[in-house]
Formats: sequence, C-alpha cells, structure tokens
Amino acid sequence: MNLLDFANSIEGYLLVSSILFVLGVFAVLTRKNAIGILLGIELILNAAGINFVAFSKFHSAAMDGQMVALFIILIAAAEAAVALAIILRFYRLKQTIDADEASLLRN
Amino acid sequence: MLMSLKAFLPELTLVGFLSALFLLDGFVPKLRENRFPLVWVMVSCLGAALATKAASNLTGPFFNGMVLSNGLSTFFRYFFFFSCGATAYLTLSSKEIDSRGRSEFSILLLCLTFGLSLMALSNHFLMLYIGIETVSIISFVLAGFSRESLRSNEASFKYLVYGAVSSGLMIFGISLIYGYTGTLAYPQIAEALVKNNGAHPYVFYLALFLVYAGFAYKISSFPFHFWTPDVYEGAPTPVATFFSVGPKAAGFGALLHFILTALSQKDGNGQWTMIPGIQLAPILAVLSATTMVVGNLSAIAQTNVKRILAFSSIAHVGYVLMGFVVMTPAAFSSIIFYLIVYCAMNLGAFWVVGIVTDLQGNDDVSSFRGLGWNMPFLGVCMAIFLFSLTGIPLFSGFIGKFLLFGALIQVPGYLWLALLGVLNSVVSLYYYMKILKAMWLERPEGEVKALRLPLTQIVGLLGLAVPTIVLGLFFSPVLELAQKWVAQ
Amino acid sequence: MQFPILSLMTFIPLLGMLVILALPKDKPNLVRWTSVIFTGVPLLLGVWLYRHFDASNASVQFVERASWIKAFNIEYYMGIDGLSIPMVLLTVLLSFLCVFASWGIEKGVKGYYAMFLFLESGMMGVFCALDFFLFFLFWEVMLLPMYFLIGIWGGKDKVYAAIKFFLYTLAGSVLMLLAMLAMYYYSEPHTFDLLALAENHKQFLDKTVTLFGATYALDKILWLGLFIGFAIKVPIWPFHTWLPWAHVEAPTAVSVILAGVLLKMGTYGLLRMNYPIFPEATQWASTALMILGVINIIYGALCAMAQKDLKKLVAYSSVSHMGYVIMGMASFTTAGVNGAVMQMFNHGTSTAMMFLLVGVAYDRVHHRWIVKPDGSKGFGGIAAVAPVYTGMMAIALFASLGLPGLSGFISEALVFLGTFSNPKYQSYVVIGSIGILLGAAYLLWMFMRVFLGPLNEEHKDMTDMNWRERLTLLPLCVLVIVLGVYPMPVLNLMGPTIAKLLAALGVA
Amino acid sequence: MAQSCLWIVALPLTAFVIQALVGKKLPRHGDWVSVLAILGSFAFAAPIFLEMIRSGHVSEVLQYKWMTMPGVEAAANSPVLNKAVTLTVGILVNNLTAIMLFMVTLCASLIHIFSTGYMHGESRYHLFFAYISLFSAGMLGLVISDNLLTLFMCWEVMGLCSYLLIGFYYQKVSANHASLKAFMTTRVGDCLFFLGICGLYVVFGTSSLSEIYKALQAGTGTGVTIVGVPALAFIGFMLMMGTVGKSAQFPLQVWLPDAMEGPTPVSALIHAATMVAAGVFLLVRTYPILEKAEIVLPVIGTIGALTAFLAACIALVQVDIKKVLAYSTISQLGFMVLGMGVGSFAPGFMHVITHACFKACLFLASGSVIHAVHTQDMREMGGLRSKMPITFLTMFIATLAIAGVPGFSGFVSKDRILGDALAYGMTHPGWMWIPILGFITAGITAFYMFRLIFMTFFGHARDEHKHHHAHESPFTMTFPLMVLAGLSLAVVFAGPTGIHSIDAKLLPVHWFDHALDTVKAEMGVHGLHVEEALEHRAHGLALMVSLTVAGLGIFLSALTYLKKVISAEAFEKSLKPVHTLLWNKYYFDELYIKVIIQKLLLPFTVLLAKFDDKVVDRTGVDGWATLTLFLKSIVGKFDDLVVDRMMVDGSGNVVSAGGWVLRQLQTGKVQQYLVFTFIVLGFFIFYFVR
Repeated sequence: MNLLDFANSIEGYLLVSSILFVLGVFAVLTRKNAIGILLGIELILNAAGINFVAFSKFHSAAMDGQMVALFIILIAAAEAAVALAIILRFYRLKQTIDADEASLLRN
Repeated sequence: MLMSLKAFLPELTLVGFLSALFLLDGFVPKLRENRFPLVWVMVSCLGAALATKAASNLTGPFFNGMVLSNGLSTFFRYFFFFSCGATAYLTLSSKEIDSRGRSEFSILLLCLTFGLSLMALSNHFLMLYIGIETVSIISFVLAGFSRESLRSNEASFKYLVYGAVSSGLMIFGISLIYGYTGTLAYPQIAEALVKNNGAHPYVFYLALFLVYAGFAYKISSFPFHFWTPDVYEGAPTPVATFFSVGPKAAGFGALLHFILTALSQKDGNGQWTMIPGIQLAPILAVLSATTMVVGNLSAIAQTNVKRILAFSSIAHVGYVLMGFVVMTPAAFSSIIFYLIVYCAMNLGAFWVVGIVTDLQGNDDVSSFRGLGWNMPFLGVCMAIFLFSLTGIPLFSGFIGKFLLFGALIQVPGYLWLALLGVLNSVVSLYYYMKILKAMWLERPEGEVKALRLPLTQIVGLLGLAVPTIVLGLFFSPVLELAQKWVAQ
Repeated sequence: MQFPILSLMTFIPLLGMLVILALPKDKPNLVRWTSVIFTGVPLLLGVWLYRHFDASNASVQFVERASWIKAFNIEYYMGIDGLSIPMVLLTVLLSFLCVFASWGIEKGVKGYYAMFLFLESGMMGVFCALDFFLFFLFWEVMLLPMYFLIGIWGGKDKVYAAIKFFLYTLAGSVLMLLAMLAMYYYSEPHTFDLLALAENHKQFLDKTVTLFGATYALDKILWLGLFIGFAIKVPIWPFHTWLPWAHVEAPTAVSVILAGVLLKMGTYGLLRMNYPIFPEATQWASTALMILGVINIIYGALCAMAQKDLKKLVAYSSVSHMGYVIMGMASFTTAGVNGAVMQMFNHGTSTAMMFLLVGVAYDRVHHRWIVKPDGSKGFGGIAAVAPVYTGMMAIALFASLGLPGLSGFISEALVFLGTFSNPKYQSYVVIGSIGILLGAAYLLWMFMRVFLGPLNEEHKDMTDMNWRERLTLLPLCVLVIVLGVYPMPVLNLMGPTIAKLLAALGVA
Repeated sequence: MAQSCLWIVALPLTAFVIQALVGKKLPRHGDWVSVLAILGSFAFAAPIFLEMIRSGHVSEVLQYKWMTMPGVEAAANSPVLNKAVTLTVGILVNNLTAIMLFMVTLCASLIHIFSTGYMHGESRYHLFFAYISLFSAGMLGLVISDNLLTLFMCWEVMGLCSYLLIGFYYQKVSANHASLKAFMTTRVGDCLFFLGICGLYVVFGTSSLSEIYKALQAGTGTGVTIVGVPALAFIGFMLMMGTVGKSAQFPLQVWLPDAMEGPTPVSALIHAATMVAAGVFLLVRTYPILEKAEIVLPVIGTIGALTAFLAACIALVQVDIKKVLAYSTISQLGFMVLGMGVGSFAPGFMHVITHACFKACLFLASGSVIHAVHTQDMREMGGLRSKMPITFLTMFIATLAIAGVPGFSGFVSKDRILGDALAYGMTHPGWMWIPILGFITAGITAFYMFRLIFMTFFGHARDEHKHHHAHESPFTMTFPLMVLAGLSLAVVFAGPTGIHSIDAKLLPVHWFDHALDTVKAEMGVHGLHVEEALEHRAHGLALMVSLTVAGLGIFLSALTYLKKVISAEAFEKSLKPVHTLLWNKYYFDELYIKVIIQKLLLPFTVLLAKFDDKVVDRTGVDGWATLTLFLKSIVGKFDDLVVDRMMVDGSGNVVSAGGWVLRQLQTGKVQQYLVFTFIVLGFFIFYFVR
C-alpha cells in the first residue's frame, strides 16, 4: 500500500481536509491580524469542501456532494466580501486591524 | 413543480415585495425621507402572512425533498413575519435608524426574514446551510448598521468572526455526516441511521456536536453565547431587538426540524422516539442547565440594560432547551407557546429600552432613574414586560414556564433540571427588578415632569402589553393552536 | 350559583384600583374617600357573610365554581370554610382600617391606594381560592403591590427591604410551583382541586421520585416543597430574616397588613394543603414542626428584648407569637389546632393595634428609637403628654402578652392546653411557657422605657391621638376585649372544620 | 345564693368601667361610685355569711358553658388527644367562699373609705379608684370561681392591678422598676400555675373544682405520669409554685418589699389583706389534690417555715415602717403555708382571715402615721402617742394580735398552727425542725413588732418639726382602724382569751370550727390525723412554749427600745456581718436583677440579635460576601468599584459570587471567546462521546 495509492484513497483526502481544518482553527485563534482570521475561516470552509468532494467521489454515485462544495465556495466568497467591508471600516475608524483592539464592549 | 411553487408562496411574495422596494428605492430617491420603506416592509409581512394562510394546508416535502412544510413550519412563518413587521413598526420612531439608512435597513430586514423562513423550512442540509448563511451575513451587516459609531462596528466584527467560525464548524460536521450516511436529506439520513441500528462510529457523534455548533451559535446556547452580549450592546437597538427574536426562533425551528426528522422516528400516535444509539437527552439537559445558569448569573452584576436583556435572552434559551430534553408533544407545544410569549415580552422590553436610550442618550440603568414617575405609561408597560419575563403569575411568562416545567416533571429523572430552572427564575427576578427599581423606586432628581409619548409608540406598546396579560389568564385558545401545529 | 359574594369581595377592590387610577392626580382626598368606599363595601359583605355562615357544617360554603382552562381542567373554584372565614373577616377589617391609617401619606397618593386595593384583592383571593392554580396565582400576585408599597413609600433603606422581601417569598413560592405541578401530574385524574386531592390523598403514598441521584418518598418531598414555601411566609425560624427589614421599612398601614394578614397565609396554607393532602408526611414531620415552633417562640422573644427600634421589637414579637400558632398546629389536638387558628386571628388584631400605635408616634416624632443608637434616650415618659395614647398602647401590649380577659390569653391558653394533652410534647409546653414569660418581659420593659418615667424634653409638644386615629383603633380594642371575655363568636366558626381536618389526619 | 355572688363581682366591675371612662367628670372624681359598689358587694356577702353561721352549711355550684370545640369521635380507648373539649365557667359557694367573701368585702370597703381620705388631692384620683374597683372585682371573682381557669384569669387580673397600682406614681423611676419587678415575679409563678391547670386537664379532663373533688374521692388520677413525674405530684408542685409567686414565698419574695412604692391603701388592700392571701386560698381550694400527692405537703411546709424565719430576721433591721410590715406579711404568709404543709387545714385558713384583719389595721395605721408626719422612716418618728391617740390604740391592739398575745385573734390561729406543727414534728421526727423554726419566728415577730411600736409612739420626738405638725387623722381614716382593731380580738373567733381550756368555761365561740369541719368533709380533706392523747399533749406544750417566747420577745424589745438598757447599736456592731446580710435581704435582689438579668439575659439577647442580623441574615441566606472577598483576594486584579457596590448593596449572595466569576470570561476579545468555546466543546465531546 504505497504512498500513491494512499493519496488516491478516501483516507488521503480526509487526512488533508482534517489537517486543513486544524490549521484553519489554529489560524483563527492565534492570528492578531483581522485578515489573518479571515484566512483561517476560508481554510475551514475549504476543508469542508474537500471532504464533500472526497465523499461524493468514493462513496455515493450521486453528485450532490460536488454540488454542496460548489455552494460552499459561493457562500465563502459572499462572506469574504462582507467581512472585508467590515474590516475596512474597522480600519478607517481605528487605524489598525489588530483583533485585540476590538474590546470596547466587555464584561 | 407547480405544487412546490404554491407551497413556497409566502417566501415568493416576500421576494416580490423585496425586489419592488429595491427598484422603487433606486428610481424614486425622495421616498427615503418619509417612512415609506418601513411601511412597505409591514405591508409585505402582512402579504406574506396571508400567503402562509393560503399555503398552510399543503403539507409534505417540496422541491424534491429540499423543503418540508408542516404545522411547525407554518407557525414559524407566522412568527417571523410578525416579528419582522413588529421590528419595522418599532423602527418608525427610533432615532438610531434615521432617514438616511431607512430604506437599506428595510431591504436587509426583508431579506433576513426570507433567510429565516428558509432555515425553518429546510429539510435538507444544503438548504439549511444556505438559510443559515443568508441570515448570518445579513446580520453581520445589520449589526454594524450605524456607520459612525465604533461600538456598532466592533459588534459586527465580533459577530462576523464568531459566526463564520461556527458555520465553518457546522459545514465540516455536515460533511462528516454526509460521509457516514451518504446523503444530505433528513429523511434519508434517518433511514441510514436506522439501518445500522445503534452501532454508530465515534466520528458520527463528533459530527453531531459540530452540527450542533451551528444551531447553538444561532440560538446562542451555552458554549456559543459569548458573542450575544457584546453584539446586542453594540448593535442599534431595533436590530438587537430583531436579533433577540427572529434568528433565535429560526435556530430553534431548524434544530427542532433536524432532531424530529433526521434523528428520530415518529410512531403511530404522534410520539417521537430517538433512533437507537443516539441519546440526546442528557447532553441537552446539561446544555440547558448551563445556559440558564450562565445567562442568569452573568446578568446579576450588569449595569448596562441592553447587556442585561442580552443575558436574559440567553437564560430564556436555557428554559426553552428544557423542552427539548423531553421529546413529548406536550413539550413541543409548550416550546411553541413559550416562543410566542417570549417574542411579545422581549420585543416590548427592548422597545422600551430603545425609547429610553433615544431619550437619555446612554443605555445605563441610571438613565432609567425615576422614569416611572415621569412617564407612567412607559413605566407600567416595562413593569408588565419585566414581571412577565421573570415568570410572575397573572402574566404570560408564568404560563410559558408553567407549561415547560409541567412537561419536564412528567419525565422522571429530570426533576433536578426543573428545580434548577425554578431557582434560576428567582435569580432572574433580581436583575429585572434592578431596572424596575431604578424606574419606580427612585424619585427623579428634578420635579416630576410628565413627558408625552407619541401615539404610535403607545399603540405599539399596548399591542404587546395587553396580550402579555391576557395570555397570562386565558391561554387555552393559543395552546390548542400550538398543539394543532405540533400534531400536523 | 347563588349571589357570588366571594368573587364580589375579591374583585371589588380590584375595580376600585382601576377607578382610582382614572381619578385626577391632584385631589388626594377624593382618592382617599373612594378607597374608603371600595374597602368599606367588602367589609359590609364580610359582615353579611359572617351572619349567613352556617357554623355547624364543616364542609365548604358559598362555593363558586366555573371552568377556566379546560386543557388542564383548572377551575375558578372559590369557597370558604371554618379555616378561611376568620381570615377573610380579618383581611376585610384590617384593610378598611388601614385606609384610614394611611391618611398621612402625601407622596403619590393615587399610586399608594391603587396598590393597596390591589393587595387587598390578592389577599382575599388567597383565602377563598380552592383550586391550587388559582391559589398560586393570587399568592404571587400579592407580591407585586407589596414590593411597590415597601419600595416606594418605605423608610430609609426601603429598596433593600423591598427586594429582599420579594426574593425571599418568590424563592418559596417557586418551590410551591414545582410541588403543585408534581401534585397535578401524579394525581390520577390530573386535577388542581385541593378538595379532590385531599379526598384521595392515598395516591401520593407509595411513589418515589429521584432527585440528584437519590430517591425519596414522593409525599415527603412534596410536603417539604410546600412547607418551605409556607415557612418563609410564616416566618419560621431560619427563614425569618426578611421580616424585621420588611416591617421596619414599610409604611405603617402596610406593616399592619403585613403582620396582620400576610403572616397568616403561611400557616393557613399549611392547614389547607399540607395537612389534608399529605397526612402521613405531616405526622412524620410533626416533632420537627413542634421544635421549630418552640424555637420561633424563644428566639423571637429573646431577639425582641435586644431591639432598640420600636417597630423591630414588634416585628420580632410577631415571630414569637407565630411560634405559638405552629406549636398549636403541630400538636394535632382539638384544643391545640383551634387555639392555633384562634391565635392567627387574635395576633392579627393585637399586632395591628401595636403597629398602628407605633405609626401614631412615628407620624408625630419621625423616629422610633426606644434607646437612640448613640445610647441617649429615645422616647421617655410619654404618658404625661399623651395619656389616651398610653392607655391604648397598654391595652395592645397586655393583649399580645396574653393577659387573661384579653384575646391573647384565650388562644395561648388553648394552644398550651392542647399541646399539653399530647403526651409527646409536654416538655415543649414547659419551654413554651418561658416564651410567655419573655414576652411579658420585653413588652413591659419597652412600655416602661417609652411611656413611664420622667418626660424626655424633646417630646414635650407631642400631641395626643386625634379623632381619626382613635376611631381606627376603637374596633380593634373592642374586638380584643370582647374576644378575650367570650371568644365563641369566632371560635365556633372553626370548630367543625378542624374536627374534620383532625379526623382526616387519622391521629390516634 | 349563686346569683348574689354574680352581683358581688359585677358591682365593682361596673364601678371600674364607669370610673375608667367618665370618672374625671363625676363630682368628687367618682370615689363614691367605687365605695358604694364595694359596700353593695359587702351587703350581698353578709347574708351569705350569716346564712353559713346560722345553718353551719352552705353549698351551691353553678356552671355555664364558656368554650366548646367539637372533637373527633375517636375510638374509646384513644387518649384525650382530639376528643371534644368544653371549657366551663362556674361559681362554687361553700363555707370557705362565704368566709372569704365576708372578709374580703369587709376589708376592701374599709380600705376604700380610708383611701378617700388618704388619697385626697392626688392628680389621678379617679384612676386610683378605677384600679382598686377592678382589683376588688378580680379578688372576689377569684374567691367565688369554681373553675381553676377562671380562677387563673382573676388571678392575673389582680396581677395587672397590682402592677398598675404599684406604678401609680409613674414619674418615679423606682416605682416603675418596682411594678415591673412585681409583675414579672408573679408572672413566673403564674406560668407554672398555668402548667398545673394544663396538668389537671390531662388527668381529669376538666379544671372545675367540684368535679375534681368528686373524681379524687373516686380515686382517679393515680397512675398517670406527666413529664415522667407522677401526675398529681406535678400538679401539686405547679400549684405550689403559683402560691410561691403570688404570696411572695421564699424564692420569689423579692417583689413584695419593693411593692411598698405604691400608695399605702394599696399596700394595705393588696399586699396585706387580699392578694397575697389569694395564694394561700389557692392551696386551700386545691387541698384534696395536695393531700393525694403525698410528697408535696412536706415541701410546702419547709418553704413556709423557711420564708417565715428569713423574712422575720430581715424585718429586725428595717427602718422604713412599711418595709417592716411588708416583711412581717411575708413572715405571716410563711406561717400560713407552714400550716398548710403540716396538715393543719383549719387553723391555717383561720390565720389567713385573722392576719387579713390585723395586718390591714397595721398598714392603715402606719398609713395614717405617714399621712401625719410625711415620712416613712421610723428614726424620724417617736412620741406620737400623745399626738395620735386613736391610731396608737388601734395599732397597739393589732400589734398585740400579731405578736401572739392571748386574748387576741393572732394568738388563736398561730397557737393552733404551732400545736399542729409540733404534733406533726412528733409523728414525723425528720421534720421536727419546722415547729422549732416556727417558735423562733413567733418570738422574733413579737420582738420587731414591739420595736416598731416603741420607735414610733414611745420615747421622745426625734424630729421636732415633724412632731409639731403631727395631728390625728380625720374620722374617715380612723373609723376603719377601729373596726379592724375590733376584729383583731380573740372573742370574734374562739372566745375571750383564745386559750381553748379557759374559753370552754367562759363564752365558747364555735362558728368557725363548725364551718371548717363541714367543708372539710365536703371536700374530702382529712388533715392531720393524730391520736387524741398525742394531740392534746402537743397543744399543751405548744401553748407553754409560744407564751414564753412571745413574752421574752416583748420583754427584750422593751429593754432595748423603751428603756434603752441594751443599746441596739452595740448589738449591731458585734454582729456586723449578720446585720449587713440581713440589711441587703440575703442579696436576693442582686442575684435576680444584677446577675441573672443584667449579666446573663440582656447581654445574651444582644448577642443573639447580632447573631440573627449578621450570621443568619448574611451568610445563611443572602450573604456569601465572605466567599466573594476570598475570590477577590486570590484573583488579584479586579474591578473593585463594581463588586464593592454590588456587595454594599447587600444582596451579594452565592449568585453574585458566581456572577462575578462568569463576568470575568467576557473579556471583550472575540478570539478569547472562541478559545473558551473550543475548550468547552472539547470537554463536552470528550465527556459525552466517549
């Protein structure tokens, strides 16, 4: 069971997507920069997309797995657009996009 | 196909009004100054409600399984349209949404309501995801609606980060479930689960939790409630009002739908039994208990009224979750009744807070000082809403809790949850009375000057206060309605 | 359904509240006289009720029954029997007198009287309701006006006292809610009707319920749930700390109602629900109840002796007197229980007098210190300046310390006779009689320091009681003396019902 | 006959009501209303008394239902737990009642007449008469009542009147303290008395005396025990404690001397003739019960003897004329209780009657002396013999009576009691010290009474100014003295000389003995039964000893105070410690007031009140402030303003402690929110999924 076969089987895809997922979560939690957080979020969504495609390919003949992946990409794009707009205004108001700055509202 | 469109009529009317408003606003600029867009929203909600009435007899899946309309969904449709109309009525006199943003606000509001009904109707994970995303993205924008204020912007930023992560987790969970069951439509998932009766791999439970993350974020239950106080405090008050009623109910609708169709079977006489191998009750009980306790305890030492109401809404989520622990029709009808009652009193409370923040400028408890004496009508209404939120008899809040605890007590073994719930409502009395104490028990500094309330607000507040009392005494008609919806 | 007297008596004050809210703000006297009318009418109805109450039969009379919520077969079920008629009469009388006693209120007169009438209808409802849901509704509704009455028109730190009172009572009644629900769902034909629950109380016997892992007998847990709710109201020893605060801070008329009627709801509740529906659990807990009663007596008396504030002293004396009621109830003997219910009535009249009199002094001198906190003399030698006031206070004092010839003695004597005839509790009576001694000590010591001795110069110009105050106190004086000499008019009302209650208790 | 008894009580009661309400406005402030009322009662009492003398036997019982409570028709064998309970009210007229009624109404009327003179010009004159009328009603009610419960009620009404009358001059702080002390000490006795009544209910199911007499004869009530003690003994002890409280016997005698703060007619009426006698009357009424419980009587005897002796010693050193009389009253009461204890039922009762007359006379005489010289201190009096002849003469007769000189009523009853005590001592050797103590006390009584006479009436005036002003009291005050002095003669009770053997020849008066024998039979009392010979020998011996002792007392007193041969001061100095002990009344006052009340009770109550406020209120219920403080200290950086204000606002409790912890989680940074969320999610997954 060499590396190539592994890469081609379902486990390979799942391994990649879970790695991506963990990286995304880690990025969201630790990045100071707001854009960094957005990147993390995109990673998580893509991980889900890979998952869908992999399962659709290996397990069921139906195409709805790919269809969902398509929708994920679409929604990720919309989300990114709105997120960037918000971060832009945040920058215009605070002249910085450091996530920890946003702590006016607390306890 | 035609049948599906007919069943989808309410949403379609909504989209029709939405696009009409969109065009009108584009071409007739002077519409902005007067209150036309908000009135338009109300008219569209009315239209959608009538459409729901027409479509309510069509039950069963539509759009080949993507959407399921039954008694529950008709209830949630009425609920969303009513709360959207009420919020529009509320913003008529609000200073935070001034003439400049009124039309954008209306369009976004209608679009949000459309997303909500999508969530409640969805019978398929994809439709669910789309619904949740539409609602989330529009709420990010609404949260940050007042451009200049830094707090509103911060609120939207936090909501954005938190919301995106949670829906990310959810979609990852959905992908895992898709992997395990091979399908995304709820009924097929149920069949797949029944097939390998009880021997579910660990990953499936992990996936269930991740999916719950999406719902929990929407209804702000314990692990995912951190964003609520900051967003409610930062967002403009009408927006916060709608957040506390609309999306929360949609979250419950979707969760209810998911559990009932995907995770359990409905046997002959309308009883739901969980698919073997899935034991949700203990987990939900712990979640409900922790949500209640967190909501109530953190509200104790608050001095900002909007944060108090935010935590109180979290606490109420805890009470509703109690209904989920017990899978009986009585429990679900009490959940529905509780949501109706919660909507009325919460809208009222937020509305009064909105009026006071407009008048006094800041939303600290001290700005409520001596208000009962200056504006007795406002004081009385607020007293009614707060007493009802605490669950004092004679008010509808008590009946809601009464039904919930009644359903819970019938199941042996969860008496401790009922006891915790009951003690929590005592604790909640303290912070509700903190507001009332400021309004009535402290005399205003200057001499008592009676401020006049505009007529619209009086009518609106009465529209919410009167049912809170009437439902407290004669609640059987509404209860029968709720039971009918659940039975369908 | 003949003339619905009970509903009338309950809802006329509510109607009065609405009428008052509609009255113009700037005419206080008009508001005062309307509230006099709206408390006077229930008083007249009360008298009519007393005359037509058939004292010989033990069952419920003047029953009014209408179905209210079919889904839970909750009924609007009102009726009174031997237990509730004395309390109803006491409520109606005290509310009528208190309207006169609060003539001195200037701030927010309309709000005050509206809340007061709301309170009266709440109290009436509690004593007449026979459906647990209706009882619970009135029980909690009564808290709202009390919160505002204490919170707005109260004394120095009224806010703390008001929220403390509300939190306490709500915590108790919330436990009652759970017990109510459990009783509803565990009873065969799901019902809230107290009398039906009492008939087949066997159904609660051999069931168990699990709480935090351990399993307990159902009827004991339910009994405990109800007991805690009522014990807070009585107040029984560990739950009594709200009473001194609420009394000291409440305006005179409100503390009269608080002491005169609200305290009795706890014991009334115990007799109406705990005794008939859970007889076995009541017997299981009877010694505990007796011990708590004795603690109440001694603890209240000792604390009263150390008080420097007149009103706090009277508050602690109420704790002590309610101890007798609990003792009488726990003895399960005819004389004991009759004495307990009689003490509920007598304590109502004598404490009401004492609070009104303290109010009279407070209106004139604006302080209530027997000995000022800094040790200097508070009141002193008032007898020289206000003889009639001293005479009235003497009558009130001697009535409440149980001097024969006045009403206090009758109920204390019955409680002691009853408890003594139960061989188990004879030593408790000996300790209880120490309570009588302490009672006489702190009351007369207060009387001496406040009224006798050389006159304290600050109160030289203290005027004696005016006609209005004398008229409010006259009926109570007459009641205290007449019932002291010949208690049968009130005592024969409760006899048959208590006999039925004891039979149901199955006491040997 | 019973109807007239009702009138006897009703008249003074109505007088009280009239006086209390409209007394001030009536002419002469309505004193005539009270006097007429009491005279009316006397008029009703006299025929009953005469009927008793004529027919030697009068007996009637009247009963009304007072309170009825329906009970459960429980099984026959069930204890008295919840059977029907009926409390009755009733009148019992027998020879005892007749005699007591006559004596009480007579003394009361005389004292009413006396006080019209004595109290003339007082500020609250009408209230005084109101209180006295209420008192008389109470006393008469007690005398005629058949049911112990109504007896208890009148008992306490009298306690109330003594409280009001002692504190009549309420401006004086000492008067207030005295009245409070009186009420509280009698209240102690009353509480125990009431427990006795409860005991009666448990044993006999009723507290009506006539039924109890029948039940005792039928032998019920032997097996039952109360609180582990045999029932009748328990009841006996409790009744005894009632008497001890009311008649100021040994442990509870502190209040009577201080009761002298009240006006003198009050002392005469309440603290000589009637109220204190009521205590002994209770023993007389319930004697059959005491006899049935054997161990109670000796205890009563000891208490009586001890009180008599101790009170007599204190009287030796007193200088205030009323204090001397007060202690002599306690001593004489001790004698009566001693009599009851040793079984001499009839003489004991006779001593109650005779003592009432001569002690009332003594008090009224001292009242007229005080009225004349405006001081109560005997050291400032002297030589008043010439100034106030009538007062001197009547007081002298009464003193002879109390000293036990033959020919006077005191000697008759005291000699018989001592005789019976001696007989009792002979048959029960263990209790021989009771009669010995009795004889010594008789001697001391003679000594201090004559000391009083010599210091006030003989010798030269010590204070010229007062002596000059002294004048004889008006007729309204001297007339009662003369009547009472007349009653103090032996001829009234047992014949001219009072000595049995001599009287049999001259003019035997037997009405009292016949009355007592019939009532003893009626009640089932058999008193001290000793063989004929032994009793005769004992009485002879007792006669000899009491004569010598009385003579010795008078002789010594004459030597020290009349002839100044023995100097009292030297005597005092030599026995300095004894004198101070007696002067401070065996430190009883200090023990009760200073130690028990001020050192133990009050500090404890203050402590308890603090405990109640701080501990039960704060920690037990709404005050976990301590926990929050603890959390604050360990966490360090902390939003003090918010938390302090929360605690200061007083309702910081476990909830707020929890609230504070949770609020620390809301740090405002969204990423930290997510961290908390993931932690909790991880915990959930780990815990549930496993």
